[in-house]
Amino acid sequence: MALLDVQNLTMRFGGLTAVSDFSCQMQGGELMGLIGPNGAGKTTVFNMVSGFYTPSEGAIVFDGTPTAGLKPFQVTTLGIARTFQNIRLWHNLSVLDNIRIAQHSRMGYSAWDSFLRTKRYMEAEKRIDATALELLEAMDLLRFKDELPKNLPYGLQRKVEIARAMSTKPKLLLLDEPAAGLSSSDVRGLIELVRWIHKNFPITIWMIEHQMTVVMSLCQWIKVIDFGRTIAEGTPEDIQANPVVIKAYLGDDQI
Amino acid sequence: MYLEVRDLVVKYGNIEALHGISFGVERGEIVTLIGANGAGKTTTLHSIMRLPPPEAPKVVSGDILLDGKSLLKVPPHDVVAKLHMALAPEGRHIFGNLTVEENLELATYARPKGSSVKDDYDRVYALFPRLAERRKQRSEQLSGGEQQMLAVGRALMTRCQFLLLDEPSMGLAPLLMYDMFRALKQLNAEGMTILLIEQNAKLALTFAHRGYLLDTGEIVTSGPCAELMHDPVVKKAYLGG
Amino acid sequence: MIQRLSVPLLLTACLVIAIGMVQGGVLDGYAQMVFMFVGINIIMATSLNLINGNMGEFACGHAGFMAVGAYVSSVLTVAFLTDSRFGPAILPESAALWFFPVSLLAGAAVAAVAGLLVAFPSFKTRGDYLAIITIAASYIIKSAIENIDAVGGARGFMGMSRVVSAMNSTIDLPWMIIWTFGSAVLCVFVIRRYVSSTYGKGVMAICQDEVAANIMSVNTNRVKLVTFMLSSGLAGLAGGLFAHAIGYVNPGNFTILKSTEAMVMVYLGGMGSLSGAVMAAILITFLMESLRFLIPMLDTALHAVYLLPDGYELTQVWKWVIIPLLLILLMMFRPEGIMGNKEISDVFPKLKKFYTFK
Amino acid sequence: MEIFLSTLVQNVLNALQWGSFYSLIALGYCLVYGVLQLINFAHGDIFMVGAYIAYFVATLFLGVQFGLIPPGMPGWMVLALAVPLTMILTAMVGVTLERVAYRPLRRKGAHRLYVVITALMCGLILEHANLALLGASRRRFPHLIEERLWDFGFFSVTNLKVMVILAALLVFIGLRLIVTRTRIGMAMRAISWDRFAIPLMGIPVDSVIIFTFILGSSIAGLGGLLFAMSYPVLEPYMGALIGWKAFIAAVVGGIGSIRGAYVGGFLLGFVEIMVVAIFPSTFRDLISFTILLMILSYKPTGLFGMARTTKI
Amino acid sequence: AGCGGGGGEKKAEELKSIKLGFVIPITGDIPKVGESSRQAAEMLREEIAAAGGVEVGGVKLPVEFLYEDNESKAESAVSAALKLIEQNKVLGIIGPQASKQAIPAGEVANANKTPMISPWSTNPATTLNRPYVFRACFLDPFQGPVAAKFATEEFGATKAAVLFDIASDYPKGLAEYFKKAWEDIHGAGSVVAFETFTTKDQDFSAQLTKIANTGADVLFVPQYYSEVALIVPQARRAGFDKPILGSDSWGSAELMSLCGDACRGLYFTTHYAAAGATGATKDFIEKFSAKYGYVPDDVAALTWDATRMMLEAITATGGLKGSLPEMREQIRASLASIEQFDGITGSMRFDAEGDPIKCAVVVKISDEGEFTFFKSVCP
Ligand SMILES: Nc1ncnc2c1ncn2[C@@H]1O[C@H](COP(=O)(O)OP(=O)(O)OP(=O)(O)O)[C@@H](O)[C@H]1O
Ligand SMILES: Nc1ncnc2c1ncn2[C@@H]1O[C@H](COP(=O)(O)OP(=O)(O)OP(=O)(O)O)[C@@H](O)[C@H]1O
Ligand SMILES: [Mg+2]
Ligand SMILES: [Mg+2]
Repeated sequence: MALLDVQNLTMRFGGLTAVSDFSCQMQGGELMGLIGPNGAGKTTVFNMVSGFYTPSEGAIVFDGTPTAGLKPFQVTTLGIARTFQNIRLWHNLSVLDNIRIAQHSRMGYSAWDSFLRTKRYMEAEKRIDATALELLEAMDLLRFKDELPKNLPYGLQRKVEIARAMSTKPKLLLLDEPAAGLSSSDVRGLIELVRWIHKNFPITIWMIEHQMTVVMSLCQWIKVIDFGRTIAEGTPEDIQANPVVIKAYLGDDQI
Repeated sequence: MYLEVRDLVVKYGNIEALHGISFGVERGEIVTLIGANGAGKTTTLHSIMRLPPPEAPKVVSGDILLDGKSLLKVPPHDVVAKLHMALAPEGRHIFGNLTVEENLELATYARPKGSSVKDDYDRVYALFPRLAERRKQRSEQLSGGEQQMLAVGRALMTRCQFLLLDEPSMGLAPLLMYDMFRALKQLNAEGMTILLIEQNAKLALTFAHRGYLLDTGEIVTSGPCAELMHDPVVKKAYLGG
Repeated sequence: MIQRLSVPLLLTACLVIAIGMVQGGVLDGYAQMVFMFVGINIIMATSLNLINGNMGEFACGHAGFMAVGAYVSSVLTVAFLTDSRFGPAILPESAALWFFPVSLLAGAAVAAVAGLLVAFPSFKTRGDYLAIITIAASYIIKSAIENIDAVGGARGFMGMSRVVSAMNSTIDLPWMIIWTFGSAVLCVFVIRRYVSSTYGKGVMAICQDEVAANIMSVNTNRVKLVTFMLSSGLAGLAGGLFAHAIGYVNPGNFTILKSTEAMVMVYLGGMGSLSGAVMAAILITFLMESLRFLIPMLDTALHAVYLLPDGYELTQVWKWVIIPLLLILLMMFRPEGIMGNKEISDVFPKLKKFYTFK
Repeated sequence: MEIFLSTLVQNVLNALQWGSFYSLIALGYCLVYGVLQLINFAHGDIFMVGAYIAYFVATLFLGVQFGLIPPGMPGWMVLALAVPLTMILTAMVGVTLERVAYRPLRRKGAHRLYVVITALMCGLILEHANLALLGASRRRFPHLIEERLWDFGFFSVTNLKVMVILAALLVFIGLRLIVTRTRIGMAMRAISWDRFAIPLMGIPVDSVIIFTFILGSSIAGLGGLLFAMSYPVLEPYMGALIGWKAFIAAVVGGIGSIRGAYVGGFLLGFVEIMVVAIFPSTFRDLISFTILLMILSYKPTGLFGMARTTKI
Repeated sequence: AGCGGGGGEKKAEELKSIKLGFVIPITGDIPKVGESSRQAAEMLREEIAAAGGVEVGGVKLPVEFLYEDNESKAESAVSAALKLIEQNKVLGIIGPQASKQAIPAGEVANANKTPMISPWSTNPATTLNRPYVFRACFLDPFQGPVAAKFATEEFGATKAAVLFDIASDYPKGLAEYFKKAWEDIHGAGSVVAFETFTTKDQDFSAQLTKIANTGADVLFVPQYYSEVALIVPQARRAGFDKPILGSDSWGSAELMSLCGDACRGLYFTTHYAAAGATGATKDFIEKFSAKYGYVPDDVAALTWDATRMMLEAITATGGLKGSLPEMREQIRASLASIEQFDGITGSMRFDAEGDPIKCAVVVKISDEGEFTFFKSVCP
């Protein structure tokens, strides 16, 4: 059974159709890319998958559960986590807190427990801290755990955002332009990071990206959409060679 | 020198972000600042435009001259309206509650309505057809890339002679990015001076005439792009060589 | 060791000293009343801070929930402990000792339920729209009470003082001081624990980016619900104390003015800073009272240096010119409030060695 | 039936007049809010100051005060003089507040709610300074135009009512044109979204803001004058409650939207009057605020408020 | 009480001056009330000072008046009263004026065994079971019926309408007693409209339109004069052309300056009539008008009376002895034992609760806008 099964998604905003009849399947374990011109509807697709938009038409089934009617936090609890095109960290909470809070779904205690500091609460908090620190350690962010994200350089903020997404223990990770605004060196770091995550966690990754170096070096399979429609898909090699894609998206890098 | 920055020291609160950098831009030149995240590129541009507090970084010492006249006295809106400089800021800063068209019109605030404005619209829409399609849409709903187009388009609408670009390619699809850079080359050929900040160092160095390499608030190397391309430091750190 | 015990010890010490001073007649009734107001205001400020500070909403109707708590607890105590319009006393005088706190909690509980009036709309509404909803809620509550003649309507409700004296006559201790102090401490502790838990940190997450919070698995609605109920419940607690301290309640006590007092304390203290809210509450309460003494002094002083014409006397009218003026100046110097969004322990990290506050 | 109809029409007229005042004040709130996201709680008191200014101007020209001008000037002429003068002077008050209280805070990058609280404090100062300087005795606003009552059989209107309603309408139209049609209006809207980028468009932020305060306060001044003519008893607190209510109206209409403020004002006016007309007036606040609460829960961004769709 | 204990020290002391505290609304909803009270008190103080003080036990002692603002808030009234009692060690308290503050403050004064006279609070609860609390005005239960009776006899009215502020307890109380009295005379349902508004409202058109349509013969408006000045003209505009009847809270010279012609020819029940007054009342009014430039309102007059009553009681003790609490006790005793007090608002006796038994006056507002004596109604 497929991990993610997206059937004929369509998204309309008043007049304009941002996404039309978009379908795709993921068995689990892939590292897939989603590219396309600006305004093609990539982010919208992610928004629908992560439950932020409810599609005008079509169905999304994740891990056997249809996500229709679920609130975003419920979808996340199912195991879909994402990052944002423009960083959306909680900028006035420490990095550690950012990671902690993202574990709300696995908190397992009520407000009363927090007032009364019950055993349940204590254990839960211990567990949460442990997970958070472990993750930061592994992603080599431990140094910054008490920093406020807003004071971190852009590259690190991206990294923290990915860490935050990871701390929800997702089965499917959606990355929306993770390399945007990163300097060349950071881009290389990012590529490594994504590889590492994909190798060390039982996880499926789906990313939107405009920097071909990233997409081509990471993704096993790439979907290209334009005006909300799938215009091509295939391995990096096919895509780079595909005249339709070149015409609509890649262009020729002559200045 | 058209624009000259003399050992500029800049602080945010009590954190010093620029430790006395100096560089210059000649009329009709394309100059690029490259450097890692947090190097101080945006800070440099903001200090030049001297945006109002609290956002603006504080210029502690040093001077910024345009045609030999100091900018430090000029209020920011005059820098744009009277001295014809324009900035497409990092993070877009478009006016989400206005339509695409209103965003563009606002950029012509300092000028009387008229035919010249009309031409500018045409120029921008020609460069970014997507904006023409979204003309009447509230700009907060634009996609990331579309917003970036709007930010650049808006800067062009001011009829500037000196254009400062902060990561204009951010979030743009490759095809469009190349189109944009071609268009900018064209404008430059028509006499517009450009100061470019770009993360994609290779692109920047192929595009610009001269470049400065900024690192944690200091300028480490500078020179014609052709040379920088082969500079070992730049190669190693920024060109993935 | 010190670290763990210091705070409890300190607090008990304070209480004991206070009681001693009262019994010794060092603290006269006026001083006691002022201290009670301080305690009540601390509860109001810290509980409102939860909404306006931590959640970043702009609630301007806190007094409404105070009113609910005040009326519920008063009606309970008066009905059960005294012969009143509700009939003869049901419990003996001595029962006041345990029944009073119970009724306080009951008031708080009902107030918490009243909090739903705001909590549910807050799922869909935010910012200034929610502000209006809070105002509306407080007006609704006030107007509702005015229309209940069983509790005196606009003529107010009294008899609580007999309850208090019942407590005093059973065991001669300054019970109102004790309960006010206790409630204030309790309130601060509960809030502190809540906001320092992962659960409660969800509130800050919502404040800074609700969308992200929701997508990052925070059940925003539940968190909001809990937070609003906690906040309004504590306001209800304050109300109960207020009613019994003054011995008389009237819907007119709980107007928008009362709410704004609490708001001012929150923002003066610094949004989201618990210790800030406490300080501001103390500061403002004392400021308001001290002007009773300062203004006459100021008057004589100004006359002494001939800044005022002999005919003119600087009356208490100026109090409400001076207070806002001072507050404005304070905000000019500290545009983020006394403490910003920090706590004492952040400002003086060394203190951490000597106490934990959890 | 006859009675019922006339009552209805009469009440509609009452509601229109009362709503006009809410609208006038709400428009001021909305302007400032629309630019600075600042709930200018002092606005209600600026309105009060406006009324007092109008009072002094009027009495001055009527020659009953200060004795600078000999009595005998006809009322309509006094009114004609009072309108512009009041508006100008009140505008000055508003601008002063902005310059001495709000701008410094903005410059320091204070959270908007701190400016809101400052506004609240400024309101208190205006009220009590007035109380302390002019004393607690209320003032009676002089008759400027003798009231004419036009009787249309089953209902009647006074010329004053008509004047007030028209004034509100004109102000509304004027503002709407400014905000939607002109560039400065566009700039005003833009500032509310992102003040940072405004100078990049070559727009002087501060002068736009000042302009806004001039508009808002002068309208409050006009409102104060008309109010004083319709309810001729002036006291320091007269602006407080109506100010809060008007703010409520502005928000229910959709804060930041001119149309919203205008309609919201009338909505509140109608709700208050009609509730009294239909239900026992004891329950007025209870019912009317419940209605407002329900409106907001049903339309979370007010009647005309633009829902700020977060695009992620 | 919540703030029991404390109290003055026990040692006997030599009395140097007579210290009285005033708890009055200088700021808040009804600043004018505070101002009038203060002005009346100041006038009295100066008079006494001129006379060389108050005679107590053979010696003339200077008086010292302390004014505290209660912001017309209950809590503020309480702390003000406590401050005066505990910190300033006053012998007695005058005020608070409005029942909202008088009730809680009375509680405090009573608990701390300090005599207090509220000049203006008409709510029975103020003095109920409080030996230390007195008042100078008659109560709603008395004034309500007086108004009802008068309207019936004078206008031959059978259907009455009432308009009052539901959020303020003085009008509410009075309105309810009036309704009760009226229905006792004319039977249930004879009060055809019982309309309300809330404090600080300025537009009453809806209520008045309603009233005008009920065909009531008389409208009873137990409101403060400032509101009356808005209500009466609006009532006329709404087409209500029957008589309008008021209560003692109309009794301010400002009424005419605010209300203008509309109020001429109306009646209201009150404590005294300014115009055509005689004796003490007359020269009080003259002095006051001379000093402050306007005819005193009922608050001023009642404050004057209350204060004089307190002072007379002090004189009557024939010398205060012992510690502060003892002195206060002596004052209370002598207050309670006053047989008859001839105030400028009429002569009054006190019942067990410390409430005055005095006649009410019905005042007609003449066409010259003067408050002329019309008739007096005694219990
Ligand atoms: N909430 C919305 N309301 C109206 N239109 C919207 C909304 N969200 C997106 N759109 C439109 O839908 C189209 C697709 O937007 P989307 O953000 O998915 O593009 P994208 O593929 O992510 O482009 P980019 O690569 O620039 O991020 C855009 O043209 C945008 O204008
Ligand atoms: N508003 C601010 N307050 C405090 N420090 C700041 C602020 N903005 C930037 N900084 C700091 O100044 C330094 C330079 O930042 P700047 O944004 O200029 O770097 P940059 O080269 O533009 O980086 P990027 O490539 O991510 O845009 C960084 O260390 C950053 O943390
Ligand atoms: Mg996108
Ligand atoms: Mg930058």
